[in-house]
Parts: sequence; C-alpha cells; structure tokens
Amino acid sequence: MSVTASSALLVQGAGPQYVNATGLFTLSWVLIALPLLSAAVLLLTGRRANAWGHLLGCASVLCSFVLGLAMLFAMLGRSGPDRLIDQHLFSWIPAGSFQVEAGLLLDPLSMTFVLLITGVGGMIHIYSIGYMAHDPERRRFFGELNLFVAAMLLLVLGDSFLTLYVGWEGVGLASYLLIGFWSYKPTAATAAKKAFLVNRVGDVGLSLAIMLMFATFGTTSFAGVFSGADRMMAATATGIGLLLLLGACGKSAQFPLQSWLLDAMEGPTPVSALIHAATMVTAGVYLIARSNPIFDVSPNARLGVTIVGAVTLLFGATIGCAYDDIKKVLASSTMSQVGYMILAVGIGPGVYALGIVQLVCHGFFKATMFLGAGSVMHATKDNVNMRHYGGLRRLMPITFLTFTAGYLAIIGFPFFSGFYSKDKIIEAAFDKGGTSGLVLGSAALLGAGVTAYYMTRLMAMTFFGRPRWEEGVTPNESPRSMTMPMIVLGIGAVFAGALLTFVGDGLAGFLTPSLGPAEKGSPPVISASGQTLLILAVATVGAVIAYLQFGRRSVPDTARQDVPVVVTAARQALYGDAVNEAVFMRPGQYTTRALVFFDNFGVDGAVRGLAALVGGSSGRLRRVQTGFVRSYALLMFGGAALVVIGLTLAYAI
Amino acid sequence: MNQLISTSPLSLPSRAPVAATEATVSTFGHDPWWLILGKVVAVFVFLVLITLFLIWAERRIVARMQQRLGPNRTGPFGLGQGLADGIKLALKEEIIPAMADKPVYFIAPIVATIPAFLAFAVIPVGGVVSIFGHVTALQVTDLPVAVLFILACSSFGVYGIVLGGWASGSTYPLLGALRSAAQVISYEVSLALALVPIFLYAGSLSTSEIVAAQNRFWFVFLVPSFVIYMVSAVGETNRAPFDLPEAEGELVGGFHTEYSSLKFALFFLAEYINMTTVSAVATTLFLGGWHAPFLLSRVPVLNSGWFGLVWFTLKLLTVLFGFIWLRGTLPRLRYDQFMRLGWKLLIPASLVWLLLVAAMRTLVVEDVNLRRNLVPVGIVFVVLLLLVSFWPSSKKPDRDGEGEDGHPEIAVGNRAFPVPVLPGEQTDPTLAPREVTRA
Amino acid sequence: MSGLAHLGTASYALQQTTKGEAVIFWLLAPIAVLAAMAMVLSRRAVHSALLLAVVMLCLATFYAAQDAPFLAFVQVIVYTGAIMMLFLFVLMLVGVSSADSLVETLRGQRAAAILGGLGFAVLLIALIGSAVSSMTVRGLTAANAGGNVQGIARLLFTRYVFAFEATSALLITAALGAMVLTHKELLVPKATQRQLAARRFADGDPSPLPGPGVYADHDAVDTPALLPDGSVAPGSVAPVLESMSAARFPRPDVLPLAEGDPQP
Amino acid sequence: MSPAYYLYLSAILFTVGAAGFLLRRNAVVVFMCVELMLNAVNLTLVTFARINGTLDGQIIAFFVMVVAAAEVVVGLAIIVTIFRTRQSASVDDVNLLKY
Repeated sequence: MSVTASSALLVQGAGPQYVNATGLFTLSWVLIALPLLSAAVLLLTGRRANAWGHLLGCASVLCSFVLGLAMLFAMLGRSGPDRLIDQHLFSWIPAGSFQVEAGLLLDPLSMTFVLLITGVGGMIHIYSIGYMAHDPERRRFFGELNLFVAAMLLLVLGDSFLTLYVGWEGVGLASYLLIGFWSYKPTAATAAKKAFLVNRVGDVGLSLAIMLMFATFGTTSFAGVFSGADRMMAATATGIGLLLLLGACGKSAQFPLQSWLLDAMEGPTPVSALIHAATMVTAGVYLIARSNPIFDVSPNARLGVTIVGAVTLLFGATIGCAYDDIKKVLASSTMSQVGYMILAVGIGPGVYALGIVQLVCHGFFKATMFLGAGSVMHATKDNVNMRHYGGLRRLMPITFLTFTAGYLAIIGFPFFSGFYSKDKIIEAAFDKGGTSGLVLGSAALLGAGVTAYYMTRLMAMTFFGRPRWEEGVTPNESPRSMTMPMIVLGIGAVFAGALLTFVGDGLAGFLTPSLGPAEKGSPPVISASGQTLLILAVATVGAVIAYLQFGRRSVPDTARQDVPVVVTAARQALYGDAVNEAVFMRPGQYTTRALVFFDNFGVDGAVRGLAALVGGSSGRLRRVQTGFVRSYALLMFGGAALVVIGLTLAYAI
Repeated sequence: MNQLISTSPLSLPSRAPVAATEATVSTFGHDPWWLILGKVVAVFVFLVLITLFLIWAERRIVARMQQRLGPNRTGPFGLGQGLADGIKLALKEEIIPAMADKPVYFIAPIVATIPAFLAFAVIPVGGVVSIFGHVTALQVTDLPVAVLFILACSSFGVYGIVLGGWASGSTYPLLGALRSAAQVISYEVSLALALVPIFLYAGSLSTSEIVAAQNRFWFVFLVPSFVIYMVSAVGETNRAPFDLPEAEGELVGGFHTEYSSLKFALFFLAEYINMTTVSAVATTLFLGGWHAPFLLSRVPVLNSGWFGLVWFTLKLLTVLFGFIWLRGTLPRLRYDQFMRLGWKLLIPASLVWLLLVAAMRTLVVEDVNLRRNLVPVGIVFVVLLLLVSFWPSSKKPDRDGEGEDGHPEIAVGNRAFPVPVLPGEQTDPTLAPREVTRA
Repeated sequence: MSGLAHLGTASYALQQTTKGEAVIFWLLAPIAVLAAMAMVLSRRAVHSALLLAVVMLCLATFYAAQDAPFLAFVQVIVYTGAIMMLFLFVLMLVGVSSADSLVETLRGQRAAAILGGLGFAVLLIALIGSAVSSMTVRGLTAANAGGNVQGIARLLFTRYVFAFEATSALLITAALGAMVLTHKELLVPKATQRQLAARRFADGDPSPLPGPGVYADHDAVDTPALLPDGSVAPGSVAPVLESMSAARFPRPDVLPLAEGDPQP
Repeated sequence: MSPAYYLYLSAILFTVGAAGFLLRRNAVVVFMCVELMLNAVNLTLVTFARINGTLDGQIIAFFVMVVAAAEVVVGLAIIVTIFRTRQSASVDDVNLLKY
C-alpha cells in the first residue's frame, strides 16, 4: 500500500483519538528518564558508586512511581476520552517519506503498567538491597535493574510499535544481562543465552508484524495503525495478529516458546520476581491488549491467542506439579498464570480488562511469592530444593504469612485478589459460549484445580512438615529491607483484587478508554454463583489432594523415580526443550549439514576446480618469477618495446 | 618572488651607476681569437708563476713562524726554490706500482689539474681595458652562471684525487681517496650554501656582475657567509688543518703516496692552483674583486683598468697568506671531528644564515611597510634561535669513544639488547645496569 | 667550454642549429655513445663510473649548447660531482676486490638483451623520426630573454613550487633513509683501548702483524714477507691486496706457497 | 643540423643503458645504467624544451636530477647494506624473492 493511500486512511480513520499532553503529562518522559539516568550513572561511574549505587537505583524508581501516582490522580481528574494523552517528543527517523515520530502515550492502560512497574519494581528494588547485600557487584545489579525498568517503561509508554519495539528489545537486553548476572556460573550464562535466543524468535515475529504494519498503513504509530485497522483485510489482520502473538509468546514464555523461563531462574531471585513474574513476561499481554483493534478484525488470530493461552495455562500448571525447585515451580506457575491473561485478552472485547486485572493481581501475589522464595533461599544458603526445606513457618513468620497471602491469592481463595481476577476469567471463558467456550472454560477450570494442587504442595513442602535442612543450615527471618517489601506486596496480594474490582468503576472501568467497555455477553451457561462454587470446589479438590500427598505424609529427601510417565514428562518440563530440539534444532542442523555438503562438493567443487585451474596454470607461470631482477627488466623492456611499436604504428597510420 | 630574482635592486642605499670600466656578461663574446688566446696564456702563466711563488712563500713563511730561515739559497731570497723543486720533480724516476690501474693512474693527475686551471677562466682580475684598440675585460670569459662553473670545476677536480687514490692499488691511497670523496661531498654543500647570499645581493651568478655589484660595498659584510666559505674552502682544497686525504701521520702521503715524478708534480700543482682559485673566488665574491679598497676606490684611475690587476693580486695574496698561516698554526683535525664540523655546524649555520638573508632581502625588495618593526623582531628571533641551536652543551662528548653521546652505558648481560632492567625483573648484580667506569 | 653558453643564444634558422653547435655535436656525440657502450662493457666498475662521468660531461655540454647553461652546470655539479662521486665512494667500499666476471649466467639473457636493445633502438629512432618530421623548432631565445637562471627560477617558484617542495621533502627523506639503512646498531659497548690491549695479549699475538716485503728489490705492500724457512708469512699482506693481486695477474716473482701454508 | 639529432642520440644512449641494465650483474654498474637512462631522458627533455620554446622541459630535467640524487642515495645505501650482509654486490645473488 502506498504511503499516500495510507495517509488518506489516517485522515479518515475512526480509531482512538489522542489528545496532546499538557501540564503534568508533558513530564511523562521523566518517568523513563529517571531510571535510565540512574542506570547510566550506575553503569558508567564504576566502583566509585558502590557505596550509594543501590540507594540511587531505588530512589530513581520510587521517584518515577511518585510521579506516576501524581499523573494517575491528574488523569482521574479528566473525563474518559481525554485520558488518552499523547506526547510528541521529537522526530526520530525523518528519512524521506518514512517518518517516525518518537512520542509517549499515556492512557489508562499504560498508566496501569507504569504504576505496576514502578510500584512493584520499587518494592523489589528495596528488597534487593538486602538480598544482594553481600554481592560485590550489587551496584551493577541495580544499574541493570534500572535499565530494565527504563526499557519496560519505554515499552508501555511508547506511542508507536517502533518505540514499543525499542523498549521490547531493551527489556530483552536487560533480561539477558540480569539472568546472566552471575555469569561465572555456566548455568547462568547458558540460561541467559537461551532466554536471549528464544526471545529473538519472538522478536522476529514482532518485527515482521511491524514491517507488515508499515507496509499496510505506512506508519507504525498506534494512532495510525488503529485508525486504519477496521478497514484492512481480515487476512492481513490475521497475519499481523499471529505475528504479534508470536512476539507475545516469546516475551511472555507462552507455548511453544516457553522453555527459556524455567532456565531463567538462574538469575537472582529479585530478577525472577520483577522480570519473570511481575512485569516483563506480561509484556505479551500488554502487546495483545494494546493491539486489540487488530485482533478485533481477525477472530482467527484471537482464537489462536486463546488456544495459546489455554494450552500454556495447563502446560505450566502441569510442570509446576513436578518440580522440586521452588523457583521453577513459581516460574511454571507464572507461565500458567500468564496463560490465563493471554486467554483473557484472547477471548475478546469486554474481557481484555479482566486480563489486565489478573495481570496486576498476579504482579502482586507472584512477586510476593518470589520474594518469599528468595527469602527462604536466603535463609537456607541459596538452596532451591523444596525437599530440603520443611517446617519453616515458625522460624520465618513474616515470610510465611506473606507467602500464605500470595498462596491464597493464587489459588483463588475467596476475597483474596485471585478470587476476583482468575475466577472472572474462567467465567468469561465459559461465557464465551459454544464449543470453544466450553473447552476453554474447562481447561481454565482444570488449571485452577492443578494450580491449587501444586501451590499447596509447595506450601506443604516448604513451610510444614519436619525440617529437612541440609547440614549447617540454620534458617531465620530475613532483614527488614527484605521483609518490608514482602509485607507491602503481600497486602497488595490480599486486597488488590477487591480494590481493583470494587473501587469506583474498578480497573475495568478505568481501562474503558483504552480497551473498550466491558460487555456482557450472552447469558451465562451456568449462573455466576454456580461457576464460583464450581471453581472453588475444583480448587479445593486440588488442594486437598496435595495436602494428603505432602502435608500428611513425610516428604522423602529425593524424588521417587518409579513414577508414571506423565510425572516424568512434567519433570522434563513436558519435553519442551526436547521438542524444540527435535522440531527446530535438528532439522536446522540437518539442513545445515546438507548445505555444508552442497557447499563442500557443489560450490567449493566449482571454486576449487577453478582454483586448481588457476593454481595449476600459475604453477607453471610462476617459473617466470626467477628472482633475477634482470629477467624482470627484460620483460619490462619488452613491454616498453611493445609500447614503442604501438606508438610507431599510431604515427604511421 | 620574481622581483627578487630577476631584478636586482640592492638594499644598499644607493648604487653607483655602473662605470664604463665595469664588465657585465654582455661584455664578453666579442673578443677576436688572438685576444682570447692571449688571455688564456696569460692566466696559465699567472697561475704557474703564482704556484712557484707560493711554494717558496709557504716554506719561507712557515719557516719564519717556526723561527727558521727557510730556503734562501736559490736565487734572491731563495725565490728560485720553487722552480728548482719543479725541475727536480720532473726529472725524477717515474714509478708505476704493479697493482696500479694504468689508464686511470695516468689520467688522474691530469683530471686533477685541468679543472683547477679551468675555474680561473671566469675570475675577473681587472676592469675593462683597451688592448690594441679592443675594449675588453681582464677576464678570459664570463657566464651567466659563472659561479656554478667554478663549483662544477671544483667538484670535478676531486675526481683526480679519488681516482689517483684508487688507481694506485694500494691501501693508504685508497683510504685517502675515500676520505677525499667524503670530504668534498660534505664541504661542497656548505661552500655552495655560503655563496647563495651573495647571489641574493648581487642578483646574478656572473662573476663580473658580482664584482660590479661590489662597487661601493664589499660583500664581506656578509660575515657568516665569508667565514663559512673560507672554512669550507680549506676543507675543499685539502689544506691544513683539513688535509686528511694526505695526512702524513696516518696515511703516509694519502692519495698520492704511490705517485712520483711529473704526475706527483701535477697533483702538487693542482693543489696550489686550487688554493689560488678558491682564494681568487673569495676575493671576487667577498672582497670586491679587483676594486680598490676603501677610500682609494673614490679615485677613478685607481679603481679601473690595469690597476685592478694590482688590487686583485694583492687581495689574492692576502687570502693565500691566510692559508699558509693556517697551516703554520693549526693541528690537523681528526676525521670524525672534521665531519661533525661540516655536517653539524657549517651546514646548519649556513642554512640559518641563508634564511635570515633571504628574509631581509624579501623585506627590502618587497618594501614591507612593517619592516621597521619586523626586522628587529626577526633579528632578535634569529639570534635567540642561533643561541638555542648552538648553545654549548653542558655534556662533554666522550672523547675516547667509550660511551655513545655521553649517556651512561648499560652493561649487557646475557640479553641481546642493552635495555634497562624492567620492573620486577630479576636483578642479578652482575647484570644490573651500571655506569661503565671511565678511564 | 666558456663559449658554449653563447652558442645557444646566437640566432639561428628555425630548423637549423649553428655550425659551431653542429661541430660540437658531431664531436661529442660519438664520444658519448662510445663511452656509454664502454661503460656497459667495462669489467671494472670504476672504469664504468669514469666512462659514465664522460657521458655526463658530454651531455652537460649539450645542455649548454641548447640554451640550458644552468642545467649544464647543475648536471656537472649534481650528477658528475655528487652522484658519480657517491658511486665511486660506494665502489671503493664494496667493489674494490676484483673485476667483474662478464660471463652470462642467465640463459638467453645476453642474446635477448642485445637483440632487444638493437630492436628497441631501431624502433625508437623510427618513432622519433616520424614524430619530428613535422616539428618546428621555436628556440629558447624568447624564454631565456631575462636570463636562463631567472627564467627557471621564475617557473620553479611559481608553477612548479609544489613539486619543488615535494622534492625537497623527498631529499630529506632519502637522506634519512640512507642513514637508517646504513646505520649499524652498536649492540655491545665499544671496546676500550685497555680492553683491546688485553685482548691482544690474551690472543697470544701482542706484536704487530709482520710487515710486507723482505726482498731487496721488492718492498711493495703487496709482496709478502718470508719466514726463516722461506715460506710466506701469513698476514703480511693486506687481504684486500691479496685478492686484488690474485685476481689481476699471476705473480711469478712471488714464491710459490709451500704445502700446508694457509691459502691467501 | 636539426635538434632532432639530440633525440636520436638520447634514444641510443637510453638503449645502451637499458641493455647494460640487462647485461651487467654488479649492482653498482646496474645502477649506473639506470642513471644513464635517466640522463638520456634528460637530454630529450632539454631538447624538447628548446623545440617548444618553453623552459618547462628544463624544469622537469632539473627535477629528474634531484629525484635521481635521492634515488641514488637510498639505492646505494641499500647496496651497501646488502653487501654488508651477503658479501656480494651481484644483483643475481639477491634472488630469494621468487617462486
């Protein structure tokens, strides 16, 4: 599509109308600049900043949070449509007809993310002060954390897909750096590399989607793309949507690009909490939610999203049942919970907001649990094996309490935040109607039961039962810098769901300008209260089974090997790596070998033949190179004679 | 720039109009054949006579300086000594070494002698006179590039020495020849450079015009040029204290060790004529040529024609006396000292001086308005530069060759290069850097 | 020589030179060609150098005859005086020991060179002949009106000033390059006189080497001294002279070396 | 006599120099042959300066002389260095740079 036609589309477009930033909102760039500046200072000043680097890192994020809060209140003072605030910064790529403007979009959706990132992020920063206290590279850690926060803020604040992409890559870089923070550990270095590579696969999808957008609309800005979205062909929309989904899968560790997340737990626990639980892995959800006008055009793409979400939520939950590594259990839980979000944003208009509610609640309770896990590890000399825990609830009461808050939230215990977020999604899945609704709803329901099972297992193995600590481990409660954030986040885990549902119009209402109004679909298959009871029942069954298995019986120090095939498979992360290897790596390897063979015998054969020809002939010709200057001179002389002959002939003619 | 070269407005306040007695290049080329022949013969005779006189004079003067009498038996005051020596030399047995390269051995003395005579062809020995009705200058000929001619002759004359030394097939002459070659190549540079200021002032390379340009002021006021020229000339003619090619103490007789009889006499002749020639050039270029000195130049009769011959001869003999005086006074330099003097002092000094003269000439010729301000500043600058350049170093160069450049020497242990001990390196006291004890 | 410079300034027909110049040309051109050929064929490098000097002098004369007096003397001063002197200097450093062998070692090189040379000369002359057939000689009378030196100076310092400066830089570089190339690094401290004396005694030969020549009728430096038993005293003749005498002619007057004596 | 004769002379001298270059093995003599060729070219330049009535040819000849001086200085230094290490001044002995 030509540029002029696309600009015509722009003019007539009926997409969201953004208002220009005024007043406080012109400072939105400061939100990003603060952590970025801090990151630059921390990474460039070197050891001189060791003494105060962590404080600067925390302060910058908290300042951003305060600024974000101020903006939230300013935004609440505006009416609905005026809440879509766009701030143009500068002309980024003015290359002929290809004009890319750099700008920031501050709307309810990005505002939600800003507060989540800076709020939860700030808590985790504070937590890290204690957690990383003994690490000689703590300053660098904070620098990279700040870099991550800045990139994540750019991701959610950018007003075009290209800006988003910069942030997208930025968080990928920061994630790589932070997973590999202890790069002297080969596992950490490998995990970082793996995360980076798998993410690249997703990024290719996103970049292709952006290119496709540019080819279609002539622009990559949200305003331009969305205003033209309703007039584009469904096939194009499906293509863009599926490519965006691929990007989201990579970043959010969704099936089939989920394999990196488990390995990413090699990074420091605050990283797992911030990046791999609360914020970065939700970027895919943000992307799909943000791109809702595109998905609105293509039901197929949306179906793809729901399938990915449903598969992943079961997938992650299954893996979570099998692992003994506390962080990996939480990671697979994350995978599963993000699957719920993806499912939610895949179901369609009116349910987007539920996904975001789940996202925020998950941010709280999962961060709580990760920090709790970090606290437990801190107390047990960085042991991550749950079989070596047990009976920690008395020794680490704060950790236990906050973790319990997160636990109750995640399994959807009534009036805890998960109850309001996850259960709504299951209901929405059932409410979608038809076969797909039934299947998706059942999957989500089953997932809730499995979630209850593995989380109960985790609780039982960690905090109950007899101590199974290794020698020399004497657990005690973590320092206040660690417990304080856990308490704050734990409170969030308890109350966030209720707050976001019942205060004012709730988060869903707040998000209406960005994501459209929450619709009431066809009348529910099962009544709402019935659904709630069903979900609770399933979760209770899961929890009870886990309690019987792990709470009542003593937990052996090593995992049993004579287990069913399913358990073995789950312990291998359902063969995610093996599938990757079989589906991608091996064919690629064989293709490469075939190409090498062809290269060696086909291309090189021709080249070598040519070379042999040249070499053979020059082998004879080189005899001319006698090393005797006088022979060369004779040749030169002959050449000069030829020139003279030529000149003479030229004169003669 | 062009103005500087093509026209010759002198910086001197006023230049007297060229008198009828002054010659220019255009004066020449009109003589009848017999007159040219006469001049050539006259110059030849003049040179031979002055050589004979010089042989006597040198011996007498050196003898006086050494509280001796010198030759005083042959003729009045022993004046016939030179002639007697010449006859004796010519009649001696001629020995040709078996190892000699005969053709070269033969032509070497000739090659040495001819350019020595040739160079005198462009020396003006007097003003314009009338000979049998022909108005002509007392000079065989003149060229627009006469000074270059003289330089060419002197540079060619050294072939005689080099070839003679080589053709003898003997070691000492060869060493003498080598020294001579290096010496001539080195000193010709400073000699030629010393002459360039003259060209800048005279605006010509013709000897007669240079002499004419000295009508009022002699170019001897270009003192650095004069000094450098004289020092270089001594080096160029292999005279003491720069007579290294024939250093008796080391090389027996130097390049002419194996020569005898008439061939040796030719070398002898060539050396004295060369001495005469460079003195004549000094006279011509720096001492006003045939012009009468100072106040006498105001008298027209004394400053023209045949009188010029007298003044010229007197000046020439004065300069020649200087040569003899040097020989009687100064010890011979060592070879490396000699080379250092040439390359490290004379050439840089003449370059700096040339730059200074050129700058002054440019200022004068271009009539720079600021010259009143610029000239003093420039002079101060150049003086400072000279001071800095030639300020005697507090470090004495090591005379007995034990240390290079006076730096403390570092004893070489088992390492290939004399490098200082590196930090952390094993310092074996026997290998440690130490100053070599000076004798 | 003195009159040559004026030959060029004399007026002459456009195509023709003066008779004097023609005489000089026909006198010197054969000399130049013969000298050049002799230079190529001469076995001793020094002779070659001398003959080349002769060629250069002839060319200098031609320059003078062709209204280039400045160049003529620069030719003598720079080429004959400096460059050829440098050649002689180097020859004495490196090539005094023997005459060159003229036996050709590269197969076909000599024949090819001679044939090629002849053919090339013929071609070149033919080319010049066809090129100059329509030539008009303008002469330098106008260009040299202000004097040859002045004319050259004017061009040199205006149109060719950059080339002039570039060549000056080249000369400096060449001088430094030659110094660097021929510089011998002193790796160990120079032996002092004391050390030299000590070494001489340590070597067991404190006295000077035997001097040359013990015959009454031969006291030349290349005549070896004899030991009491009549054999040649080793080291009594400088090695350079030994190789020269061996290379140049046999010496019947030198006693044949005794068996087992060190060969010179 | 036409000035063209100088050109013929220079052609002959150049050829002699070139042939000498091909025939002689002593590096110094070879070098002299190069100088002979340069001189022959100089003669051509001077002659053409006269034929064309401008001094440019003489200027070029002057530059040739200067450059020749530089060339000789470096070239002879190289010959001396080679002689010092190999005790030979033959150009045929310096033949390591070959197939």
